[in-house]
Amino acid sequence: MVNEVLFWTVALLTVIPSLALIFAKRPVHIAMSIVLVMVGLAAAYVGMGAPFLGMVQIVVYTGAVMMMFLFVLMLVGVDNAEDLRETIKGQKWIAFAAAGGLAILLIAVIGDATIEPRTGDVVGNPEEIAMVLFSEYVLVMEVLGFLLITAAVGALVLTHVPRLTPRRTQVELQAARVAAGADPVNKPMPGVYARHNALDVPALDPEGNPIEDSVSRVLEVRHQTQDGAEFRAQLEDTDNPDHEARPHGAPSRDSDTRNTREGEEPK
Amino acid sequence: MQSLIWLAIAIPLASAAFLLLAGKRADAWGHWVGVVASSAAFLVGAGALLEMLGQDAANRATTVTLWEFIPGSDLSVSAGLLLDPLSITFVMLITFVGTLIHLYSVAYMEHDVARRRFFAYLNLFIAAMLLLVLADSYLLLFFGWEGVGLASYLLIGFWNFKDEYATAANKAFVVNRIGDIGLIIAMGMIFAAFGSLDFATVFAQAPEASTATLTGIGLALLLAACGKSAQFPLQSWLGDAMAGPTPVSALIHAATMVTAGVYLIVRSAPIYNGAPDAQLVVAVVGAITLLLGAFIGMAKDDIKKALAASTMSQIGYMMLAAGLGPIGYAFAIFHLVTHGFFKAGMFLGAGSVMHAMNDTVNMRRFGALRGVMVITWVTFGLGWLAILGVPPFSGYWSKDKIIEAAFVGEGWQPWVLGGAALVGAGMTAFYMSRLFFMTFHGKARWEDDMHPHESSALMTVPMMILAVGSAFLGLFLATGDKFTHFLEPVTGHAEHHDPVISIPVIIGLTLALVAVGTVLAWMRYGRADVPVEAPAGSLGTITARNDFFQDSVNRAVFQRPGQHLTRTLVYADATIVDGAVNKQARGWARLGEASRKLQTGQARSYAATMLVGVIVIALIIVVGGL
Amino acid sequence: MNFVTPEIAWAPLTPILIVLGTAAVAILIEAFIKSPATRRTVQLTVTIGALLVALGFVIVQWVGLDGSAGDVVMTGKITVDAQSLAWQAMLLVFGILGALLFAARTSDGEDAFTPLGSVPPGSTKERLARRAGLKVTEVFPLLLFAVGGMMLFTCITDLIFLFVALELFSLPLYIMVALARRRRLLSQEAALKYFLLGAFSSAIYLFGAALVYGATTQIDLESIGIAIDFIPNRDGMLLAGAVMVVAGLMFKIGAAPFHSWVPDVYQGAPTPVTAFMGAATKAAATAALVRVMYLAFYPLEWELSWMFWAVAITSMIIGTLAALVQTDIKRMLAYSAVAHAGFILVAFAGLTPEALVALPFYLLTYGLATIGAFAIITQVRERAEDGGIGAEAVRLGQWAGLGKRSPFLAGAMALFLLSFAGIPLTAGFIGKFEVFSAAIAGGAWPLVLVAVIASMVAAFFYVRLIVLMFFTDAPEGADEAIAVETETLTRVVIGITAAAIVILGILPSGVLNIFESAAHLLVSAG
Amino acid sequence: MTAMSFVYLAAILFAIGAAAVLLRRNAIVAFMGVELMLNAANLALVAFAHMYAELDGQIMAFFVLVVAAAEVVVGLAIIIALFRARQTISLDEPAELKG
Repeated sequence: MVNEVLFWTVALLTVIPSLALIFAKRPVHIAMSIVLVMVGLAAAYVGMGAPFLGMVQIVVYTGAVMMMFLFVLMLVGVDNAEDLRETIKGQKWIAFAAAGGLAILLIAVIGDATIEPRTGDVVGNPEEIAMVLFSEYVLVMEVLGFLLITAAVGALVLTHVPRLTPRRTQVELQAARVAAGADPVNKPMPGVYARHNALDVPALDPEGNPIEDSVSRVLEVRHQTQDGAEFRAQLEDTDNPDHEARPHGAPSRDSDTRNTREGEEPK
Repeated sequence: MQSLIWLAIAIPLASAAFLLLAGKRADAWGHWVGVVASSAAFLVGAGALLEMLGQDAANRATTVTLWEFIPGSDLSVSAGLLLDPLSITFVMLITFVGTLIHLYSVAYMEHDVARRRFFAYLNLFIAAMLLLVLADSYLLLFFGWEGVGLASYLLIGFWNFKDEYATAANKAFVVNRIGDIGLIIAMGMIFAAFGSLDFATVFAQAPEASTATLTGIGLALLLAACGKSAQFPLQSWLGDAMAGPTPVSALIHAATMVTAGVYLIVRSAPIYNGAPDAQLVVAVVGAITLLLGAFIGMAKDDIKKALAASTMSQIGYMMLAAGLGPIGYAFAIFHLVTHGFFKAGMFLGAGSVMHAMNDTVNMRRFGALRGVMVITWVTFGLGWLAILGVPPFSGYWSKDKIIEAAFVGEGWQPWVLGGAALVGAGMTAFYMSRLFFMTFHGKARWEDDMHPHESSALMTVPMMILAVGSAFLGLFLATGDKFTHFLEPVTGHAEHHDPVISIPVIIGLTLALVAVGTVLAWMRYGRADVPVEAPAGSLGTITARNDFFQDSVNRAVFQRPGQHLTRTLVYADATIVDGAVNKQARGWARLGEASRKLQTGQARSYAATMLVGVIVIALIIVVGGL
Repeated sequence: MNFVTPEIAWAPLTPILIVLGTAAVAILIEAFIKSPATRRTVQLTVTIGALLVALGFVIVQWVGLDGSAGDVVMTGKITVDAQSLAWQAMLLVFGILGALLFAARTSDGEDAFTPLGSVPPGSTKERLARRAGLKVTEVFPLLLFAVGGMMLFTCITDLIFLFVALELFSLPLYIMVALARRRRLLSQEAALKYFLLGAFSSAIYLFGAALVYGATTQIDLESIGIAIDFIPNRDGMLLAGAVMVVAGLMFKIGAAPFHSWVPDVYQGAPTPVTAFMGAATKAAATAALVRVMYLAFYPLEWELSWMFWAVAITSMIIGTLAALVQTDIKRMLAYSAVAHAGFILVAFAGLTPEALVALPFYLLTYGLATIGAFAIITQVRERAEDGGIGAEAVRLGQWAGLGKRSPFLAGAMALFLLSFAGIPLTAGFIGKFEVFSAAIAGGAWPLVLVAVIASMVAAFFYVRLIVLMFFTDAPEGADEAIAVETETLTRVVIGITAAAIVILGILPSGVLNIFESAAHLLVSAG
Repeated sequence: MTAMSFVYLAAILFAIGAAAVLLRRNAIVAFMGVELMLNAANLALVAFAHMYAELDGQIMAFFVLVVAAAEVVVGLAIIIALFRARQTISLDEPAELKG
């Protein structure tokens, strides 16, 4: 099964995407490239008589491990393009030299090796693998179980945040609010009874006095509220529709028009 | 008693541990525990000696195996003690002088708040020193070797609240480490050559080993001996070590520890016997040091430093003797024993003087103490006569033999070595007399507030006992060559050789030189007025005063790299350790800084280091393997 | 093809199964016991209990060996021989001491681990979690997994199984490193570096294993050794593969140039984890390296000796020099660990039988001293602004005058430092002596010389700390700024390790005899 | 053409993965580099297995796959924890442990 087509396909499918690890800027792109690499490797496994391993590779690596990487990338929300300029002096040089040296060294020693391939067609299908796994390697399997427990516990210890304060019921929340002196009923919305129903205009109570609380505090802090008293005066002076004394910073007429509710005639 | 000799080590050790752990409760009486422990060790040793004397000369070596230390088929090391005439000599010297110094210290350290700790260290020292001399293998000897180093370090730096004292302690530490490297190298070579570190095994095989191997081992051992015994070129620490309390100087830096180097060489006699070149180097080092020490001694005004220089010089004599081979070994040890007595006595005398003079050490501030400190004067005087080599005092019997032995041989050697020993005797006479006269005779040059007085009985009695030893021990041991015969099973029997000059001539010359030296000293320092301020002095004096600029030389040659370390050790306080380490980086530390820079904190650089490492190693191996 | 039921001799695996099985059960405890305080008690009891029982079984097995070489649990996969039992016992001891340190709490009732590993350090949520008294008691099962993995690591004879066990003990360590209560940002940084470099080195190991497989068609160590013996000319692929496999193991030992993670991780990790990891990882990795070298690559001894020499010398030099200039005590000990990795590799010279005694002994002494020293570090604390107990005081200057304040801690620390330095009458000396004599027996003279000089230089920074503790007065206000803890569990650990260092230094023969009789690797084929 | 060519391919992929670890600041990308290295080893194992007509190489690759998956879980968890604390997954940024 090992033929040139397979090899070159796998080689291209693995080497090129894996270069993203060095040159790509966005972690998500890198993760997706590695997914490709894993698929390529799976193909190689299948091609070399390890179909079971190929499947496991797809399931575990592309399906679980790389997805977990992506998941964490999303979780930490740092998919910013990374600045690839090197900050440690000489590190880039050392890294390329070391990696190049490593590759050359390994290729040289592999080329130097005298290997006599054996003939025979051993295919690692699930059955065969299971036979070996649960006879010769059963102890390793058992130890793997402990390893997985450790990993799970470790992940929980480092990431799981339990509830630190007791959950409060609605009743408790309401009681607390009243105890803090809040109004038991809803506050009037801004603009109620006022000449304008804009968000920046305080509501007027039935007597026509402005209720300053009804405007969002944010606007108050920014000094973007309108003076309620002025609008009260307008209320009284309805005969004068073209009241020009608009306070500074108030929305223009055009915006008023847009903001008025349907069916209400703008003045 | 011989099988119980381990008690001599165990008792002081236990006492040291007890004193360190006992806490303040024991402050009032702890020092007596130390004294008792030391005396007990002496009694054990004396018992063993008596038992040994009752045995045949041939059967006097006993090995006491304590336990199997490092088991193994190829290399098994057992913790065993070797009791033979050589080691028992040391045991007696260490415990006897040690006990006297313990007694003396009770009074000398009376006002020190940490007296209990001081005695713990003294006991520790005694235990370690006994381990050193009783060990039956180089490994165990090494334990003792390190132990005395540690105790000495602790005791020199005992008053470590003064910076210079701590510096001195550290200097001793650094130089001793250099010596230790020598011992470790020697042990490695011995192990490689003989497959064992036991004295018995090694010495049995030594005659068959090649001369080159033995020479290598011998030189490495000499390096070790030089470090411990303050021999050229590692002598610089001894003078500074005088910063420690005076009893320490008497015990460690005169009588016992500094002679460990001589012990090591005599103990290793079978190795040196097969390595004439190494022997010659030992003798030459000894000759150089004896002259160097004497020269330094002539210029020092600090009484303790002058005595230290003298110690260095006297150990030079012992090394010279040890380097002469079988004819010299016994004399080296003989001189070591007599020197132990008279030098310890003089140090204690110096301590007594310092005690009287408010811890002044400058001899130009002494003078005319004979009148006020009669006992000190007499005891010191006996020591002085002994070191001069005036018959019939101890030093004469031992030193004269060394000078005679130095003149034995062929070619240039007897003339050079013997000449050095002879000249050294004259110089010794000069500087020791100078010291003696400046201190006890002439006019009083005390500062106004001085009221010298004789020390208490606790201090004078040990001095008196040592003075008796200085006077008569040599005569006693030399009569009928008792001591030499006693040591013969260890040092081997030496054929009698005639020196190149006849013996009476040598004796005559020696005594004449001694007389000249003494008279010169009397003229300059006894009869004449001694200026309170040191005169500028000739180039020679300045050189000698500065210990031959040994420190500068050391610094330039091999201490420079270690210097920063020393400094860091000394000023290891918060600010320095935290801040200035970076600034003061020199030598090693700069290399350390460089290696620190590799650790950038960047995981990617780390990965690069690893990968490059793998590639380079693989490349070398693959290319080399093809 | 019919399925053949595998023949497995389970009995020799009992200790490992106990440890790993208890770890799995302990995970269930996490799920079922809600109260953190109860959970801590239960987990601690279960962990220590399991480790003790396992240790008991190891001893029973040892006695049961009665001079025989051991059992092949599964041909080509696992052999439990005397050598691996010795290592297993050592790892269990380290595990027990480690677990005690994991459970130790300051006088404020805080242990070394964060209350909640998933929330950002210093955040409101972290405060809430602390107030709620949460505890990451998962560290106990994680510790068990690590110990179990390491024990497996010492008896596996198969390159790929080794890889699985390597990950089994590494993953829990990566996680635990990230869980420090104080200075958690550093702790997370350390975890990330440890993980990334660890994964990187595993990949290198694995590719090496693949190359070795390609060159020999074998994957179990013994067959590899036999196959190499039959290869007339060593081809480059085999050598490169061997180098990569050995490099992967040396990474775990912490030898330069694969050491870069050591200082950062030792410093950043919670100190009890550092203590356990520093002792146990080195031991387990050394045990595996022994097996790989003695069983598989012994025919390549001459070729690979280059690597061992180069790495040993580099480690000793870098470790020693860098430790000289450190101001952080954990970092100083970390660099000293690198230097010790060098000493360990010295013993591999010549692959002598002596090394099989020297290495376990060296690792035992080194591990005990390491655990003790780091345990002491957990006891010297900064005082927080509110008067509570703060982070560990790790700047060297903060240790000035400790000898006066706490003679016990300072004395024990001095003992451990002297042992690291290899001063006679401490266990470290005997360890160094054994290692050096093994190397001399292997003919590696110059290597030993370098090692001796390195240990001389190294003595300086150890002594510097001793001088600082005993002979330097504490700076003004240090009494207020530094709190010295007296935690019982920690003191027990310090006491045990200190006693062991002294006993092993003076009477090492008992333990040496044990290792002596364990100095054979079971070879099933031969 | 034999399966040996796939071993060469594995070597190249391994080197590319290593380069990514050395070059990329984004921890997740560097981590993908490690994954590529592991997969390269797998490719080599399978190729050797094919040449030797054995199953062992495949089995090994299978184990590596599982181990790698477990490793990914822990690695990503560490990265997430770090991200929560620092709002970055740059490998260069946390570099307080050094020297």
